[in-house]
Amino acid sequence: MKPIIMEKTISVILTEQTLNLQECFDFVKDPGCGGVAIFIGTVRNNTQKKEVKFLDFSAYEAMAVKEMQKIAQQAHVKYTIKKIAIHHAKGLLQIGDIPVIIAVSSPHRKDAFEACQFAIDSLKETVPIWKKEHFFDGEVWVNAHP
Amino acid sequence: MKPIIMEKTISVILTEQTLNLQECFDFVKDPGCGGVAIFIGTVRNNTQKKEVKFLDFSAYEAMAVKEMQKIAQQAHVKYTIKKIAIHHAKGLLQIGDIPVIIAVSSPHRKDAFEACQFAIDSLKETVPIWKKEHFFDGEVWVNAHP
Amino acid sequence: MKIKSLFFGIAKDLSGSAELILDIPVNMTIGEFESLLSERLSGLKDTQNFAFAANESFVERDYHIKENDVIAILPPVSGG
Amino acid sequence: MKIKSLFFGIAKDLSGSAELILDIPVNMTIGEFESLLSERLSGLKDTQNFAFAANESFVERDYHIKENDVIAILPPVSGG
Repeated sequence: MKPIIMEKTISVILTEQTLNLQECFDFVKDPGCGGVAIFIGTVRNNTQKKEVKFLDFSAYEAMAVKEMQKIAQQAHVKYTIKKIAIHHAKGLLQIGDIPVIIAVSSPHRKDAFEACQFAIDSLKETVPIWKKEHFFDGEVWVNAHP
Repeated sequence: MKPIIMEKTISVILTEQTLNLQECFDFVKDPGCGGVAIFIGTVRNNTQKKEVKFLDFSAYEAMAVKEMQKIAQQAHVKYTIKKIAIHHAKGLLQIGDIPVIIAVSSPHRKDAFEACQFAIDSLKETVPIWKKEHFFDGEVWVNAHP
Repeated sequence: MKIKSLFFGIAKDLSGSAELILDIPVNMTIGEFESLLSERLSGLKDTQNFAFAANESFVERDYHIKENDVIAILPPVSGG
Repeated sequence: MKIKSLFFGIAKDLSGSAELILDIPVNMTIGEFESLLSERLSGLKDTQNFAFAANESFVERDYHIKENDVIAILPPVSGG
């Protein structure tokens, strides 16, 4: 009898380490898939014309990881995808640094794109992570006063 | 007087070298952009249930490069994007190898996704590149008899 | 009853604490808890657009808080 | 007049050549050239879904071929 091997189809990480694009791609790529869609967030040098010095990401860690896993599971239910990686950074990030990478593999590129967009849209709505922008003359919690 | 610096916003490559994901990301990433969308094609291990041994990509090289540049220019016209890279491989590729990478940066992630999808859809329609699938018992030009 | 409450983002700055043990009436709803917070912590007034979690899951304003619940006060998120 | 024609993908296999110098009537259209190809190269019959390029740009069947044009015969592409 062949052993049943449960292949891991979801990779969720919340880390103070630098996020690794190649690692996300290597996790999702699959010989049965023709395409991988990836979204990479990068820290912008300005918001509303103010120059950003650095960002500080904090999270309700246990819940954030749970919510990211939920999004990955929903993506598997809603779209025909093979694997999905959702990696988010925490702590201090400089201009050009990467707060988030989402990678999705699918036999069909349309599903890969749609699942990737769904995941980043959902993450920005529901995952308990907060960004504080530090300027040269102060700091502000993003989205706190919409 | 400040010198006028024309920043390169398009990178088009058709090469026998292995395509490099990090290189594409590094080209498009921009301190004024919040996001990068990337599509990576990968060689599948089967088509219509037949096991693929390897692929051979050939191109009308001069025209293929021109057509990829056109797509990149059209993406700049149709969407609010900052930079776009369209890299395509030629020659022999094995299962899991990368025939194509398209990367797009934009201040708005929706534009990045849409421009990336537009570029891969257009590439598959118009760029004069042909794929021959080699099986263990023969070979076939893909799309030749639709 | 005593419950543990966690404050994140701007809520942490406004309340002055990351974590507080609060004594609240039995069977209180999240909506009532929100009013109680604004009375006890003068900085935490405009929380209409905040979300709440009980034990690491989002809950609505009509959720009844249970003994040993960990209640988190979540300002609008801004990850990604 | 003599023109250079280039064959790619399955067209190269069917014609047996990557490149041919062909003698064609002056002012011939791509559509007429397509018929001429199917007569001279017996393998190249079903080219309805092929595209043609003149000097590295796509041209329609009603394009009139000019002296020194390089005409490429392009089967349905399959890059990406």
